[in-house]
Amino acid sequence: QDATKGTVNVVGFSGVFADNYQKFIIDAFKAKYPGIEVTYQQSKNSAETLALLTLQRADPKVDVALIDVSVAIKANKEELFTKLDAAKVPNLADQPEWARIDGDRSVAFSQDNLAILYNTDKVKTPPTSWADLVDPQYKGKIAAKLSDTRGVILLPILTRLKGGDYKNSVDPGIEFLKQIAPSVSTFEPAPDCYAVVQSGEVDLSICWNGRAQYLHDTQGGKIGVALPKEGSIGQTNTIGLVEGSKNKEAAELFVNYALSAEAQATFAEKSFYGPVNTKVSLTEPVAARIYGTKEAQAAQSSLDWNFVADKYSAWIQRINREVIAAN
Amino acid sequence: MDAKLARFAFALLITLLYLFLLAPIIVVLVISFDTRQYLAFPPESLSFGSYAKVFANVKFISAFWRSLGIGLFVGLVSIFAGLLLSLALSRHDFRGKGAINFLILAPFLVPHIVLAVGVMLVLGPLGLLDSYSGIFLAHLGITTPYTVRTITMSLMAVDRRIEEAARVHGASPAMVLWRITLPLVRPGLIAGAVIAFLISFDEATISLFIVSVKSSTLPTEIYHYLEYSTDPQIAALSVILILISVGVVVVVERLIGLRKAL
Amino acid sequence: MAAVRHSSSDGSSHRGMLLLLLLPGLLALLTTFLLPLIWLVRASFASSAVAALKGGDWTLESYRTVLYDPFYWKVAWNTLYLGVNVAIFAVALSYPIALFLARTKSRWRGVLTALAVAPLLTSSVVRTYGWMVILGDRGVINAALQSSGLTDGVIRLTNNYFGATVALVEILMPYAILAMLSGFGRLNTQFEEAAALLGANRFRVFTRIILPLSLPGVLTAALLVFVLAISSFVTPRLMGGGRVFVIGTEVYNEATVTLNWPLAAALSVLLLVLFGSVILIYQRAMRALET
Amino acid sequence: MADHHLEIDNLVKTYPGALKPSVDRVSLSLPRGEMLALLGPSGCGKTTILRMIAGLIPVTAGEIRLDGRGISAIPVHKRNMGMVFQAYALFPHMTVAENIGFGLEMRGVGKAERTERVLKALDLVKLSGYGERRVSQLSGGQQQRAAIARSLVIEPALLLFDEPLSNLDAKLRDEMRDEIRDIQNRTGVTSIFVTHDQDEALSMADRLAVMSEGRLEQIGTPRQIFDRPRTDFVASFIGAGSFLTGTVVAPGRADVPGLGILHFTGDVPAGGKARFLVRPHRFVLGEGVNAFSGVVEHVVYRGQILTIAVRAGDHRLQADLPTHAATLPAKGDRVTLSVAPDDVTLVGEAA
Amino acid sequence: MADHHLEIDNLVKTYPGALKPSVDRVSLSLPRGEMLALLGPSGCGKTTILRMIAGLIPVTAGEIRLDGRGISAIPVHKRNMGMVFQAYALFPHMTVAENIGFGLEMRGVGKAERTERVLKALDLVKLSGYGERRVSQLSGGQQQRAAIARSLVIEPALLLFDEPLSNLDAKLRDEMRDEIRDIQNRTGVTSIFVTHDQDEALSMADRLAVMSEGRLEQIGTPRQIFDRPRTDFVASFIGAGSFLTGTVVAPGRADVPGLGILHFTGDVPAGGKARFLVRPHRFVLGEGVNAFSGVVEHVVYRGQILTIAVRAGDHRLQADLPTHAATLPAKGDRVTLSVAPDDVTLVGEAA
Ligand SMILES: Nc1ncnc2c1ncn2[C@@H]1O[C@H](COP(=O)(O)OP(=O)(O)OP(=O)(O)O)[C@@H](O)[C@H]1O
Ligand SMILES: Nc1ncnc2c1ncn2[C@@H]1O[C@H](COP(=O)(O)OP(=O)(O)OP(=O)(O)O)[C@@H](O)[C@H]1O
Ligand SMILES: NCCCCNCCCN
Ligand SMILES: [Mg+2]
Ligand SMILES: [Mg+2]
Repeated sequence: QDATKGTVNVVGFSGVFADNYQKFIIDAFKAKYPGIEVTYQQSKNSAETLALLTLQRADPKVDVALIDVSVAIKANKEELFTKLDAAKVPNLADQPEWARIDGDRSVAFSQDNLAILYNTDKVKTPPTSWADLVDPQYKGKIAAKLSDTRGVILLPILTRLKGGDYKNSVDPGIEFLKQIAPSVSTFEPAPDCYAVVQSGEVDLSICWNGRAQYLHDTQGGKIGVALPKEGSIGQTNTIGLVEGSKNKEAAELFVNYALSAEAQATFAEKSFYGPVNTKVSLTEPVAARIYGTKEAQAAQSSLDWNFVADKYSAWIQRINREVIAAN
Repeated sequence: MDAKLARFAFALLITLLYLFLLAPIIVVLVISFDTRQYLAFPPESLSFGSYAKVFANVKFISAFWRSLGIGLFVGLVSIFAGLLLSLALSRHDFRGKGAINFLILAPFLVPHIVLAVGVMLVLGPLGLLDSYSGIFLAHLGITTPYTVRTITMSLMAVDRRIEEAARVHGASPAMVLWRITLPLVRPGLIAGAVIAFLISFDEATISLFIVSVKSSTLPTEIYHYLEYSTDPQIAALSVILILISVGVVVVVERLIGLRKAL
Repeated sequence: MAAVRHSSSDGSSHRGMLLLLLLPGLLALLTTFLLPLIWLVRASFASSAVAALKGGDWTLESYRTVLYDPFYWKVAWNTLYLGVNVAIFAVALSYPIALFLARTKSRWRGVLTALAVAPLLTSSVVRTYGWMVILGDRGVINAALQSSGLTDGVIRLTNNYFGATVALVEILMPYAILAMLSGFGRLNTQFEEAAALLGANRFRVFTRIILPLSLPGVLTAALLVFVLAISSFVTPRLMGGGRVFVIGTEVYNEATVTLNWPLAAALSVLLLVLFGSVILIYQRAMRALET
Repeated sequence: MADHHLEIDNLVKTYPGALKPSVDRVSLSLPRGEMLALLGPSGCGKTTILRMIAGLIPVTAGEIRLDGRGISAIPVHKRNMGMVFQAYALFPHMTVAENIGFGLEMRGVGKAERTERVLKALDLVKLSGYGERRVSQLSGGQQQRAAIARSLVIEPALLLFDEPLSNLDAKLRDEMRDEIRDIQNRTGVTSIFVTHDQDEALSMADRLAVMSEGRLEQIGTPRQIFDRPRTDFVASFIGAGSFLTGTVVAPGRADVPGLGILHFTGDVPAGGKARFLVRPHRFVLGEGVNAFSGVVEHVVYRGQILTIAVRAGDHRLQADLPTHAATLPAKGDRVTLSVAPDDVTLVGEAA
Repeated sequence: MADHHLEIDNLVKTYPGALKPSVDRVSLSLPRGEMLALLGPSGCGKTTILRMIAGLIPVTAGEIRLDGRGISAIPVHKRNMGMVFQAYALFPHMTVAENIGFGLEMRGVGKAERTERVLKALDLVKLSGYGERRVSQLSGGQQQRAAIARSLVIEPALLLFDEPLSNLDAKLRDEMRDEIRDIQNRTGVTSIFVTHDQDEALSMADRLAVMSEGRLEQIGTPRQIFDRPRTDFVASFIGAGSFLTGTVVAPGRADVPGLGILHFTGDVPAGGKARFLVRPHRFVLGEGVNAFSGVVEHVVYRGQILTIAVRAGDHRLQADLPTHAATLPAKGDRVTLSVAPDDVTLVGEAA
């Protein structure tokens, strides 16, 4: 089998991500390997991707999946992804340890940081700290979707802020959230955490950096992004080679490219997703837009995703019950 | 005097209630002419820009055609299955009729979100998620009860003696169906098809569970669009769809009357 | 009347014919309604999402979760409470409209009927956005109140239980109106005239004649609205600002966020049980009304 | 029952948007205790008059007086009228007793007295023991009696019936007629009975008011209406008969062209034209004062009577003959029909 | 028309699930060209018989023969029957001509011949020029004629009518009777006419078959049925009358307890009990052979006749008196009624 020929079917995130991924990763890959066709199928969300992979397990039609780390870990429990062979995917060597999940079944390739968005018309002094969320001037003017990955990432951040360790207990984080809760206008910002800032419905919103930066650039700067000085944690996207892929060789080439410093650097510059590959070095302006100030960059941390995946549902339940329902 | 006052008060009450009922639609209508990129009231300045954007939105347009196609096909098949069922139920006596009647009524009562989970679980292993056949099947299940109802109503309105007259005067059973029964229940068939179409065309809940990018319908496309943005485009699209639906409803009302249809 | 009951006499072909008539429709209902329900129940006994799809490894875990977790009791209670509130208000607000439509001889009756059900044809998601614009902190009502000087601060009308209730009431009113219109069969102006002749003034005609005679329609409408309200999820989620926890939102969350399909299925079954009991009560009530 | 009577004075009703009045200057008056039948073809305005009396629709012009007092300003629920509707309009959600007691309840009559009066009313209409039944558990005839009881129990100033018998079958209708007449006799309540059935009107009412296209054609006792119809319309609407037009040649004698001399009783000056009516029953077979012979063209056997049509001269005479006569004519027979001058009805002078 | 006649032999119909038969061993036969009226109260099985003849429902037992050949195995659409339904059952989505042509079309008759025969049928029922109308544009009477034409055009073996007149008003009903009889006479088609109206049956049919509870009570000419009813049921179903039961004391003389001696014509041996019927019309006012005097209890004026009820001894006699008599009795009057022995109907011997 000629590895440089064939088709790679990729399933991944939709929307702007898909546009950028097509443009900056897939097209570049195809320029390198003209013999390989790459199709990109958009999926509504990672849960749906997981459902798709589960249903196709006997006869996979998908070769490569881009998927949230927490969902990836679920998928790995069902052995939906295959362990990558370091010989076939040499760029694995450049990934940090935390990024090589479940024995290289899933590998992190980018991170989208949680940030505080603000409406530039109404907020003249941007917040600088997660603690600003309890500032009384924002009472009733915050949008915070907490009952998903956002909450799951915010909990360790706030726990650390209070001097705790999420692996011991997230109680400090929960307590912090309880302080923020009365200021929250909506826990279900509609349509999403960006638009409510854009429209001025709220002043602040806890949201993802990448898309906010993109909206800041394209929508007249109404949305400002504050990356708190205490640092953030990225919502981690992983890539995985589907177990039983019928185009394994070509797919391995694609995964290898996706993990390359070149690919990740380009994607970081164009879409402000934090790169994972240790060889990538970002220019200062790009780094600032992904991680914030130098101080924030230094404070940036990552999670033990296997641990978090295990707690995922429980944490969301705690947020729902102790923070939202009690509010 | 007293009676006049009472009548005025009642008219006022009805007006207010209508206002309440139509409030969100009125708001959507007004907003559809706004020029800002988000939904707010009142509009800053008015234009038809959003309508132009809707017609230029490739996703909406292609989802529209897809929904139209699925809706038409669902309507067609649904009246076919509905007609046969109605004929069996209204023209024959047999054991298990009660059970079948219940089975037809039941989908009215089961919440779509519950059905959606089940449909997803059934279609998944069959490889029918995110496929036309999948949506078609799912929609067929929720529309057939409606078509059975409208067609049964029409059938019941047909005087059995007219069919008997045809038989006595020499028409075989097939001829009676073709020449007498079908023409007479035509309003019910059309109404059934229209209702099935509208339901399919509007259905979001179940579709959201089984549809993805490939087979997205207009309602799921709207839902996903709304996940990331709310701008006057969505208001404009809604207004367009309301106009289409109202047009269709007027046709149904003309044909058989709404009350019987729903 | 008797003639209607005469069934086909052509004996031999009868059975085959019947089968032919029944088959396509039943097949459709089987695959798209009955099977999904059975699968749903099956999934509620599965140990994981994958098991829900593949089968095997049955457990009562999901039911244990639902039954032993006070949170779900709270959710069930919230759901009932929302359903009852929405049913009461939707029916109360729809009743005058339905009565008006049932009795008016106006030329506009057709148009007014169409207007009353037109909202039915508008995506409830879009209508929910309409309500957000109306009830929002900077929405129509708050703006009007403030500019008229009645209030100076923002009145929180949405992102809470109130907002969810208002939007659901409006969204379900067309169903209530339709159900009442078809349930008002016994209303007949002759009864009202007879009552007036016997000395009943307008008020008494209403309370003693119109109201009792329209009760079956009201009950049907209440049932329908209740059933639709307790299974709704988009509106409570969006209008409730995430604060309204009902079975519908939980099913959606478990099915699409945490991917706990067995739990989603178990919650759905709980909803079905709730449904079944309400429908039983309704049937009792109708029977009581009829005799 | 209260002591009063009803006067209707130049009553007019033009429905909104209608081109011509549905009731056109109708005047009549009812002595207390009388039962009047309002008779006429469909659409002639009978129901409209009844509804104006009841107050269900406003009058366009004219006046309705009860005991000399105008009642136009009194709203329906204070008029104290009893009305029996065509489909009875019994309240389906109440028992028979509740239906009957409704009017009393509205008048604030206490429970004890109400129960007593309802029982008496049930007794009056022979429904004792049916009080606790649901309306749907009554037969058509019983429903009617319940409707009458409901109207009577309030001791109405007037009892109005709008074709209460028209949806009963023939047998029950006959029984109900007697029953209504009987109840009306016993209670003495002044009543107006609307019908388009002449047989019903003739057999039930003290007087008949015959209407046509909104106008009152004639009012009188059944015999007056039947034997002395004042117009062609009344003559032909009430019963069949043969119309003859002739020139009066001498007092009590007219020359009917194409038939011969007709002897009649009545004052029409000689030289005038007059219109006559002979009821089929008034003809007898055989010679007599007015004897006309001709060929039997048509024979219909109807059990008690044989209806024949005889071509006599230019006329076709219709006669009802009792079937117990020794020999009955058959089609094609030549027969002679005669009619006594007293049995020739003078309908009016012809133009 | 084809040359045939109909025989019904011990016909039984028990509906599935029914406890007793709706039609119980009915036998009768029709000579060709005859019009038979099937008469009886509601639910007696008239329609059921008609539907079995048409083949719309299977027979439970017994046989139906046409020209001597059993037809039970022939399906409806091949039986070649004409049927006129109660509400006509015209096809509402077709024109009058299409309705009439339907049977021919089903028989594969070509378009040209069909058009011609439809035109002839339209002519026959006096609807020429109405062919292109929609059914809804016809009056009730015209609809009926169209329905008859639709049945006649296929030259049916039998023409069946199921109460076609029962939802017309009195005036139209009379006209339609004549019309149907006329068309039947002209075409000579053997017909069965179902009705529960005795007047209709008596005036239209050649013979009457009176049914009760699924059984055939009596079959005969109108006069036979009216004047010689074989059972109480027939006697009371067809026309009113006073029943008298007495012991025959001598030939032609019976002693009716509580009344006196009744003279009659008929052979009943002395000592036997017999049951008699006197039709109201047969009584005359005044002395005669059978004279009974009593007090008038009830008077109903009906235009041509006055119906009175007279209490004579233990009996209540009902009499119809012509209203042209010089003086008419009033309630409370003492009168003498008499009836000729010939007019006393012997219904049967009593138990
Ligand atoms: N509400 C109305 N609006 C307009 N015209 C009406 C109304 N009610 C009755 N009419 C007209 O008034 C005329 C008299 O009607 P009415 O009902 O009094 O007749 P009727 O004598 O009772 O007839 P029927 O025997 O059919 O009941 C008719 O021409 C009818 O069409
Ligand atoms: N399809 C049926 N199933 C069961 N019983 C029936 C059916 N049709 C008629 N019957 C019963 O058979 C009996 C005779 O009915 P049928 O219709 O022949 O009466 P009918 O003499 O035509 O009465 P009507 O004058 O009311 O039309 C009735 O008791 C009726 O209830
Ligand atoms: N179009 C935006 C895609 C964002 C990708 N981030 C993944 C988040 C899913 N939970
Ligand atoms: Mg009337
Ligand atoms: Mg019948």
